[in-house]
Parts: sequence; structure tokens; C-alpha cells
Amino acid sequence: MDKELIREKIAKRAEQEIESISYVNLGIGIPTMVANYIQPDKEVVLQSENGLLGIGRFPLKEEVDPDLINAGKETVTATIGASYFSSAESFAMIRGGHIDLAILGGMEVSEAGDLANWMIPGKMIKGMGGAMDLVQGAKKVVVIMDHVNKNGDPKILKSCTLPLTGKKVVNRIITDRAVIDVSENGLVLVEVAKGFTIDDIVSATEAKLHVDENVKMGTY
Amino acid sequence: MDKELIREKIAKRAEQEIESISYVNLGIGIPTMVANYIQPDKEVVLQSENGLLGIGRFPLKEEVDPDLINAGKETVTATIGASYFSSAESFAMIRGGHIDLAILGGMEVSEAGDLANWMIPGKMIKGMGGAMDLVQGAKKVVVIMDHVNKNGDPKILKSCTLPLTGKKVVNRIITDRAVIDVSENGLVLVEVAKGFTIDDIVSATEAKLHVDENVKMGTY
Amino acid sequence: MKKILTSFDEAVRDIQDGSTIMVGGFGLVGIPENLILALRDANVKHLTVISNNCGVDDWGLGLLLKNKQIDKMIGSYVGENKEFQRQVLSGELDVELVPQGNLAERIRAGGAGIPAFYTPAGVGTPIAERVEVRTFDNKEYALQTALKADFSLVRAAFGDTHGNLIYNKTAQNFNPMIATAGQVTIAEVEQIVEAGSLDAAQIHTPGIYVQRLIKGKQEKRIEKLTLTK
Amino acid sequence: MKKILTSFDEAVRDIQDGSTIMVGGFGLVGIPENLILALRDANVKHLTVISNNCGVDDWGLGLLLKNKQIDKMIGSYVGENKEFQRQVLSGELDVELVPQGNLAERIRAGGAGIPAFYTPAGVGTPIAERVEVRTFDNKEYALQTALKADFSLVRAAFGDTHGNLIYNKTAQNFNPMIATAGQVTIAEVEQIVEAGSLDAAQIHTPGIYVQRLIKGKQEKRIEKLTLTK
Repeated sequence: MDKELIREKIAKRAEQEIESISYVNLGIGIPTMVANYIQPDKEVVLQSENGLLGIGRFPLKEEVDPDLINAGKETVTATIGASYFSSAESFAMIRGGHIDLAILGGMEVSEAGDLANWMIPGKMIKGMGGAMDLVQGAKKVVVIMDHVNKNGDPKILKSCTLPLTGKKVVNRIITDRAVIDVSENGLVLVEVAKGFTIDDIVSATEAKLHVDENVKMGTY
Repeated sequence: MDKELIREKIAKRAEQEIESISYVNLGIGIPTMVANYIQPDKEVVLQSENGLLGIGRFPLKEEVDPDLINAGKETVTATIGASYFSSAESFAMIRGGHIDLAILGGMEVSEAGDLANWMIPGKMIKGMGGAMDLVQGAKKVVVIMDHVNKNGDPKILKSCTLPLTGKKVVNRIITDRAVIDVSENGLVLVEVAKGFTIDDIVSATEAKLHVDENVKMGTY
Repeated sequence: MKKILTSFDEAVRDIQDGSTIMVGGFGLVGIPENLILALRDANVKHLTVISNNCGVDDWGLGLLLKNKQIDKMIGSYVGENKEFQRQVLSGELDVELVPQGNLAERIRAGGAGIPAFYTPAGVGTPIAERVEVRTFDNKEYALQTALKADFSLVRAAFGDTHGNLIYNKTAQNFNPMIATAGQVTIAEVEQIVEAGSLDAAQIHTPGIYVQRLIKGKQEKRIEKLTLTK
Repeated sequence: MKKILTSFDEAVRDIQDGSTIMVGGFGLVGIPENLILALRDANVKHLTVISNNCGVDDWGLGLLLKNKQIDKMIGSYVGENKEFQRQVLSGELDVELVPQGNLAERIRAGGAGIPAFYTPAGVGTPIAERVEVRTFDNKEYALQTALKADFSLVRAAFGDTHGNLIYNKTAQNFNPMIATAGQVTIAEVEQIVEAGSLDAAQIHTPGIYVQRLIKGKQEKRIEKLTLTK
């Protein structure tokens, strides 16, 4: 499957995590794409940590306002019923547990739900932006990423090798191959994507994987 | 002199503490009266800790808005250029050192500049309101009060007997009889009101009083 | 998108005996009048109430006091209420007095996920006797912990169907922070308008903080009418 | 009532070598464009800059970077700027990366007289290695200290003659907190209006925080133009 289709597949599956009447923060990259697939019957308000509750679609050319961007610095519009506020208020909202769901990208996730997604030692210094705040503050944290890296090595590990974004913060991992929950007893495989077997997933995962008794096959 | 005239005298003297182009918080009671005497050529913005920067005069009957009060719960108006905000923002402003001057009433002031003005053990429980925040946050704190209490006993003491509002917080004391500065070396008598001698002030003050070499007599 | 109720009784129905509630307002300005009346009628007991003041004898939170529904009061100024004094002196009512700025910030912290912070107010006074005092840059500060509530009751001038609120003048006061610090926040508003009617840049309380909305007619009693003649 | 300037050079004239400055904006949105240009022209050196981002190579704070005016940068995301990378790797530039919410709150604390507070962000990560970690209610939090500046540079859509500011949409971002945390706050505004023209209940930054005002024409460069076709 080509890269774009894989991204789309992950984004579509991630959309199912979003409940109607909820406030959601979508990270930069594939998480932002999730917005494109939100079912029209769901009432969802998207939060942008730069100070907007109610991100709308991208603007038409004539609607572009350079003062209106999302956290990925892309020009956007605001929905009806949106509100603007300061960064302090925005992170008060995030830190205070008012965001129902945050969907973020990941480089590595550990058995304990640790997440690493902000830096690779020796590489470009970028900064963590709002990720460290989001993983601590959102009621539910879903990480979406490829199951293995470019070299085919697992990204779901016994423990992370990269500097952490947060410790014990991930609730669910959605990859191109599987959906895995972080439970108190470790990782639980709950869904397997089309074209993969349980063994495929287990062997592509370094961390110990418990297979849920109701694991669903070929769900996406 | 009757009570009302004494209050007026103190308020008028306290007005001289207010510089042009400054932000001032006036406490409840005589401090509020100070507003009546502010020289019209001074640009002064009065802050009210319930969320108003720019307290105006009392309203005409037809202007009364029950949603617009000062911290003493009196109906007021707002000046041109005023702003409203929350209590958290209001005290961020106070605590953050943005208020140039706070004028408060006092029960007792000590040699070290400690202030007691919020409770008398065994009497009615009222609460400190915003006084403890104001004395810590304002750039300059002026206490205005009678020089002695109803029994003729000094209110300016070696150390306060009542529970404190703040420790080492007072910069200047203005009474019906004198103006006294709190310095690092103790209290300094800088002005004596009409009809009093330096000895009168010293004997009506329990705390040790240094007499300023330029002490002014009969200034108010 | 938000639950818009029409019955005040229903709005407060799940507030139970022993609940902690926060109530907006400064004096009688900006108080959720009808939610308080409904709480009185519901007759729930053993409440812990967090509010700057406690109403007057016959209005606002004073009504709950009179009805002996409050076990503990956390506030900054309670001097307007004779029944309050009586209950404290007789031991029926527990009171925690907090400097007003500390109170506002502790409530904000509760809504903002900040468990504790340092503040200068109260240092060297009886109220900081039992808290940690720490020096930063040669000045002493007291540790203050966050306040949260099971239910927050606020009043706004306008509320839209997404729960966005705008307050009027000094009726804003404690309401915005209190709206953020309740597990469930119930907003009594003077007018309910369609989402989109309010300017997005001028919302005081974003809808995310508000779970229930109800329209209420306000008496707006004036405590101290002062006039320029 | 406020000093209204007409020269950007004059507006930044007393910012000296070694000053700590805070600059509003998120990406290139809401940055005080002309104040930054004037600072570049003033060629002051050894600045400590506190800002969420550091501009791009040829605009915003990137201009000061290119001109080697910055010794230390405190921000949350600096990934858009190649020169930034080069200077950090070569040891010319010191950088302190702070989670965005911690940064916003530390600046707010600086303006609000709160010397320190506890926050969950960063706990268990490298950035909390050298700070106090403390448990409240079974969760760990890191102590964060306030940030202040000698000068704060902000941009608003409207400023009135009393210094009251209103921001446009997401150009608000860090500007309101930064306005409170500078010893001297300089506001570049798109329009200056008479006091009284702005609704008192809709002011984002009360004039008390603003020492100087100047009107500036904005380029408002767009970093990532994304359109619905």
C-alpha cells in the first residue's frame, strides 16, 4: 500500500475514537488529517493549542486570514460557536482535564504507556511544543503511528530508547497494523488490521502483547 | 473637630500621595473618600479588586447598573477607557506589582511596618477580603487611620497586638495628627498636623519615633 | 450542542447532601440567583460552599445558610451576614477565610490543572501558620493548593447554544474561574442566543467549561445604592 | 494617558545589550513585526529572548538570530529555523526548551506575582531532571518558576489611548501574558483609537500593563497557506 493510503487508513481508524459531543485536540501531521474523516453526525469541537476552540475547514482563497492559524501554523477557519483565547487559557484548558481526547503522533511507545515523540538526540533541535502538556492533560491519549520504523524495527518497545514526552500517558496505540490498549497489566491487542495475523503483530512488536479474548480481526 | 471633618482632613492629606499618571487602589471606608479629593489635573486610574480598572463617580439615579459596583459593594460608574476583568486577573494585577499605590485603613501599625486591619479576636468574623493581597502587591502601601483609638491609646505600636494583615508592608502612615514613614531604621516623623507639636505626636505613639530633620509642621 | 434546561429544580437535582459547590458572584453581584433558590428548595444538606461572600440574611447564599444547608464555607469576606456569625459562634458552621486573591487563584488553579502555587498574601499572618512558607528572590511566599468542586454555579449575561458565556461589567468577578473548576458547571444566563451570535474573540468563558445552561430572570438586588445627587 | 510613539527606533531605544526581552506571537502570527525590525537595526547584542518560537530564517525573530543578537533563547518550538540549528550546534546560541503550556504559565506567573507553581508537563522526561518533583493527590508535578523580562514586545489589533489592547483571532496567543510580564511593555498596534471606543468588557489587555504604544503596518506573512479548493 502506498504511504498516503496508509496514512489515510490510520486516520480513518483513529476517527472512530472520537465520540459525539466531545472536545478533541489533534496533533500535527497524520493526527490533523483525522479531521477530514469526522462523521458529519458527530458533534465534535476541535481545540488548537494556539488559542482556538472550534477549528473549521481550511479557508477558501478569499477567506484566508493570516491571523487565523492552527497549531501546525496552517491557515484555517473557525466554526460557528468558536472562541479565541490566550495560550495561558488554552493550556489551562488542556492541563485542567477539559479536553476529552488528544490524538498525537509517536516515535516510540513503551509497554507502560510512555511516549517518545519530540526529539532524536543528535538530530535537529525542534522542541516539544505543546505535546508534553497535552499528554498529561487530556482525558484520553491516543497515539497513531506506523507499527515499525523505516528499517522494519518495532516502535512499540519494552521501554523507550528516545527521550520521553511523557511517562505512563498513552491510553491507546493505533498503527497501520493494529490497535493496542495500554492497561495496568501491560499492552493488550484489541484489533488487527486487514491483511495481518495476530502472529504478524506480535512479531513486529518488541513489548509483550496480551491478546484480548475478544480481539477483532480485519477491522480496518 | 467633629468626626466627619477629621475623616475629610485625613482623606485630603492622603490625596497628596497620589501621583499623576498612576494606578491606585483605595480600600473601603475613609480610603474610598480619598477619591473625592483627587485634583482634576491628575491622571489617575482607580482599580477595584472585584474586576474594574477605572472607577468613576457614583451614578446618577438613571445611570444605576446593579451589575456595576466597587469593592465596597457600592454602585459606581466606569470612566472612559475603563476595563472589566475577572477576580483572578484583578489579583494578578495587584500581586504582580502593577498597582502603584494602595491606600488602606488600619487598626494597628508596628514599628517594622506590620499592619493589622482585619480582625479583632472574639468579635464579628468578617474576613480579610483583598487586604492581604493588596499590602503584598502594591508598589507603595499607605495606611490612613486615627492616631489613637477610642480610649486614647496609641495605634502605632512597637509590635501589633491584633492578628496581622501583613508583615513589613506599610510604607507610610497618615493619621489625623501626623505623617510617619516606615524606614529601614524604624519610624520617621515627617509631618505634623495643625494644632499638634512634635511632643504631642511622640507621646501619642507607642513605637519609637525618629523625627526627620526636615519635619514639617502644620501641613494639614 | 449543550443541554439547555428550563427547570431550575432539574438543573440542581443531582447535587447531593455533602457536595462541594462553588458559587460565582461578589456580594450580590453576578450570583446565580435562581440556582441558589432551587438549591434552597431542594433542601440538600451538609454542603461545602466555596464563594467569595455568603450572601446577605435574606438573599443569595444567605438563604442556604438560614436553611442550615451549609456545613463549611470557604470565602474571603462574610461580614454582611448576621446568621453567618451566629452559626460560626455556635459551632454549627465551619469557616475557612482565604485572602481574596488567593481564593481567586486557587480556584483558577483548580480549573487549570495546577495543584499548588506560591503566593505572598498571608505570609506572616495567622492564615499562613499551617502552610509551607518558602523564599524566592529574598521574599517569602506561602504554598496554596488548588480548589475544585463537584458543581459550579455561575451567572452570565449571555450564553450561546455551545455554552460560550459573556459576563456583564463587574458581574464577571469570580464567575470565569469558578466555571472552570467544577466537575459539572451549571450556568444561569440572562439570555440564551444561537451559537455564532457572540463574537468569538469576546467570549469570556469558552463553552468547553459549561455542561448545563438555563435562562433565569434576575432580581439583581442592590446592596449599597450610592448616588451622585 | 499613554506615551504614543511614532518612531519604532525610539520605541526600542532603551533596550540595551544583555537585556531580557519577551516577544509575543505563535509562529509568525501576532508578532510585533516592526519592533523586531527596529531591534535588528538597533543592533543590540547578547539578548535573552523569551518567545514561543524564533521566527523563520528571514522574518520575525529569525532576523535577530541571523544578525547574531541573541545569546539565549527560551521557547517551546524552534523547528522552522535553519540558522537556529546552526548556531546551537556551533555553540553560539544557548537554548532552553520549555513545554508550551509551562512557558505560557511561567510568563503569566511572572506578570501575576506568583514566583513558582507545580505542573505535570515534563515530569518523567529530561526537562524535569533538574527541577523539584512533588506528589499531590498521587500524581507527580514539577516545580516551575516565573519568567519576567526587562522589555515585553507585543502586537495587538487595536490599542486605545489608555493602553487597552484587543487582539485579533489567533494573533492573541502569547501576547496577553507577555504584556503583563515586562518591566516595560511596548505594544505595536494596527490601529490606535480614542479611549472609550473599545468596549470595556471586551478588553484583552487592560492598559495598566502597557507603557508605550505605537502604530505599525503589518506584513502578516503566512507560513503555511492551506486552502479548501
